[in-house]
Amino acid sequence: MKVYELRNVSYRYPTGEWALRGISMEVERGETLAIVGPNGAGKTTLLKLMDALVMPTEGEILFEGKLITEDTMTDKEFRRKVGFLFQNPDVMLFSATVLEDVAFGPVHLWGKERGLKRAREELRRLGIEKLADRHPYSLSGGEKKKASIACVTAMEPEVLLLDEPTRDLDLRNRNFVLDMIRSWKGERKTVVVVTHDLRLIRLADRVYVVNKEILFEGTPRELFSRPELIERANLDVPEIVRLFHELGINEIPLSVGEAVEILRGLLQR
Amino acid sequence: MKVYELRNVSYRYPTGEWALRGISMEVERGETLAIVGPNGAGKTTLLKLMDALVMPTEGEILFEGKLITEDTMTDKEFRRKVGFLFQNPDVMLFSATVLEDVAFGPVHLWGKERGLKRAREELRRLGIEKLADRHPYSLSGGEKKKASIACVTAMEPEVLLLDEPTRDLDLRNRNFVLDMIRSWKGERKTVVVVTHDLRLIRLADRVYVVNKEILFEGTPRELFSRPELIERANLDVPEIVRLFHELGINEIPLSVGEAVEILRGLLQR
Amino acid sequence: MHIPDGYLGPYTCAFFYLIMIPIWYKAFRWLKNLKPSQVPLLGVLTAFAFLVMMYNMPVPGGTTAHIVGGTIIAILISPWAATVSLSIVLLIQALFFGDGGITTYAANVFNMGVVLPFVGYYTYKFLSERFKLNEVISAGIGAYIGIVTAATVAGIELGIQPYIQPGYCPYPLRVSVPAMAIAHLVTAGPAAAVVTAAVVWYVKKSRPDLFAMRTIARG
Amino acid sequence: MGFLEETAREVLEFTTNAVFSERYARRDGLLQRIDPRVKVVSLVVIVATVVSLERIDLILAFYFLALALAVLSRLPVIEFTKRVWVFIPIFTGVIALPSIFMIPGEPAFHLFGLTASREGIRWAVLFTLRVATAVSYAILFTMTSRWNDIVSALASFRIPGMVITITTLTYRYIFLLAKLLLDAMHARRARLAGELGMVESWKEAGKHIGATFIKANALGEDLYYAMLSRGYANEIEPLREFKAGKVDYAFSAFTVLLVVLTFAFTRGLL
Repeated sequence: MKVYELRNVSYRYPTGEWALRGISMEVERGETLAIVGPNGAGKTTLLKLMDALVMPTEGEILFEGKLITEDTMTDKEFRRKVGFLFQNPDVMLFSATVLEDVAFGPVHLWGKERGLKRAREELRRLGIEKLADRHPYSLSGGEKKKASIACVTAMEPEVLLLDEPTRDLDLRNRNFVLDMIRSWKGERKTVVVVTHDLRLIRLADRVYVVNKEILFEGTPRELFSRPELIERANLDVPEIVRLFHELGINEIPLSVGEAVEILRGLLQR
Repeated sequence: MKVYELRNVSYRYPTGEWALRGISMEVERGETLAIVGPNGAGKTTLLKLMDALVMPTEGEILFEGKLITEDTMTDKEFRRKVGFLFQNPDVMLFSATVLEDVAFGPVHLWGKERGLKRAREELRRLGIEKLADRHPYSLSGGEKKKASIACVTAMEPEVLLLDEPTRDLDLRNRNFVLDMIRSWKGERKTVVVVTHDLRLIRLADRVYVVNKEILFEGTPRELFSRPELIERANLDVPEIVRLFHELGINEIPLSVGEAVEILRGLLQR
Repeated sequence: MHIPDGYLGPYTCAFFYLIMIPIWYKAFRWLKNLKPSQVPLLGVLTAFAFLVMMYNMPVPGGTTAHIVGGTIIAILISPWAATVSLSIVLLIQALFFGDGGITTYAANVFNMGVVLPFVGYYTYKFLSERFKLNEVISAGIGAYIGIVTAATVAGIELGIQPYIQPGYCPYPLRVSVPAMAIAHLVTAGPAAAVVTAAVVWYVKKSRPDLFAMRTIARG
Repeated sequence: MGFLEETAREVLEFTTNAVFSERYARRDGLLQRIDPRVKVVSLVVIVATVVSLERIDLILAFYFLALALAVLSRLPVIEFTKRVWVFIPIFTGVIALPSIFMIPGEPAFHLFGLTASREGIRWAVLFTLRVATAVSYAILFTMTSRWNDIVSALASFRIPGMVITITTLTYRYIFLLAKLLLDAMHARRARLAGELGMVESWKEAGKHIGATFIKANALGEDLYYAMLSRGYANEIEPLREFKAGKVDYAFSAFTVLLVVLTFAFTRGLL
């Protein structure tokens, strides 16, 4: 079943500039979808449109077959089902304590008592219960990211919209986020992720390359086999992919593990 | 000749927390030095200390053999010689137009007329003269980074302190910055760069791993040959390095080019 | 609370320009107390004050009601800083927004940049120091009294027009003062009180060191 | 949440207007060519004159002069007029209408048992037209001037450098903070099922404002370091230097003549 259906969607900034033009796109239930593209390509706007935070200038967006309208903005059911992880955790965290921030969504959904209970549970599940009483301002970058993830997952969303979730994180925290996404994938949640991170792209079932319009749609492997497209999308080609290209090997490895196997095979011959 | 000499330098935040403890470090004229470490390791503070923006709580810092004191803060000669590229370009661009921002430093150094001339020249040299009259608000991320580089280079510094210069940039803009650093290296300028970016680390002559204290000092190749250290520094091991580790190859390739040669050699045998 | 051009007669406008000259002189002199590091900060905080003032609600019979960041800046830095900030904010609003006016600029600065922060700040100081009242509550009450006083003063300025020279704001004091005061007593006043108290509470809880900054600034 | 969304919308409109202003300020028209110092002084003098006028015909003449200047400055007249009348606050109407019935005088017409007076109508027209004309000149000024020119002009009027510095920074960081505020509002909205109550929305606003304050504060600190690193010594000097040319003298003379003639006319000297 389709979770999202975008039909010829365009969005114009109040300044008159077009952020997106004629985007048609579908998101299947349970799939992990990566959206990639250069800076300023309208990717964040695309997520905001999907979360009914802004309305398209032209075209229409369907969520579970129903048209998204101004009313969707304040629709309880929609807000519970769809979670949005913003790129900058600072804009998500501004209560006096982390617990209050995490409880913000659940309390509005289920009332104070149940909401607070849910928030505590979620902090425990993510292993950050010790942050509950801390002020968001005093957290490190990685702690902020984890707290902002808890804000979203405390509402038990079925669809996750993630804006550059691994950006600005060091290795350990990046791994935490990647594991999180893997576990959502395992639970068959729908994940739409905007990213530059190659490790994340490799996790996706499908990739869209966007630069105001859609330039490509396909699997990560297909994407990496087309260097000209990667260049147009202003993406890094993964080093091991470049290595294979230069060695003239036709296969496209998606991970170091795959590359090791292929090369071992070749070296043994 | 030594440009910087840090002797047992410690820095404590106004909150009472230690940012750095007992740092001793030397920077030779003309070398490119990379400083790496996890989030919150005090790397930015280290650059601020080197730029005489904050004073060490303990220990002393010598610049060209002279002790840095409170007076250095407003010393024109020092300000001209040392340029600091901040991570966030928004704090470097504070005027109504890019030209005025780029001219800010030169005008303080050489007066209005010569300063403005220098600023225009620098914008032309970087190929961004068309941005001169633009308001910083209307620039893209890459344009902001280029404009802030011009702000620094317009002062013709001999020492460049760079805080995560490639962060948040897409491929094309990252390449621009890398080329910039390569050209400074070519001109024998002294470059101290704080970074997570592996491509940048490979450009360095020497690397310090810092996490409140110094954990390692050596060449990039030495660093990449010690996975336990890389993990402690919370860094990504480059994919090709990991590939070579797993294939049991003893050499450490620093670029895709090197890796191609080594593997070609092995495959032909 | 912004009084547009054409609401106040030429005499009233000139009068407030004359009043404001020594006040501006004093405020600009006060700026010299700022450390170099506090000048950029005040620039950013003025931008902040501008944003806080963006929200306007029309008030029947008066002009507009909105929260004014004056008391917040007065409490967090100094009432003189608020005067400088609000002078800049009102200038930008008058030039770019048509919010407020050019002839009425001085009167607007007097109401929102002098009366409001000073009344708000000294109410807060009086309550928290003499009565040992909780700082957060004092700040809320200060903001409330500050904004209502400023609105009343604006009401008086508008209300005396028919007595000075007809043809400008037509309503006498008995109409204009209650119109401005009541609007702020019941709408903008409570909003300003809650918002100011929340900000002070929030800053105290999350960055107590910023409260320490005040003593430096007043130096 | 309505409060915050309203604020965000206003902020967006502001930035849009600012961008538009710059666009017209770059055109090659009459007022764009005039030295901003001359323009600032002329603006103040003309608006003060308009405000002190009591004759509808004279104000109307000034209004048409503003339209003529708009045409000579290559501003789109329709948009210019629209902006003037949109900017005339709704409450001008709210004030003007009842006074038609409240000001005593010769009855003009009756409505719902109320009597409108000729004096009342005359007053309402005078008042509204005066406000509109004053606003027209202010908008004429903003649409034809660039922000840094305005600031440079202020600097040449002996306003202390520190105030100029703060003004420059204010203008720059309004945009940045507005963007943060907008994002924070979106992030809240994304997790808000339903609507907030009024007091709750004020508290939310307080937190937003508190968080924005702290961010503004952190930004101010970093900004200081970035400025210090490039030789900052307490002031940002505006770079623009002006040289008054023929157009400027002509325009100054025109303004003076206009004002003198107007006063001579109203005082019965002509």
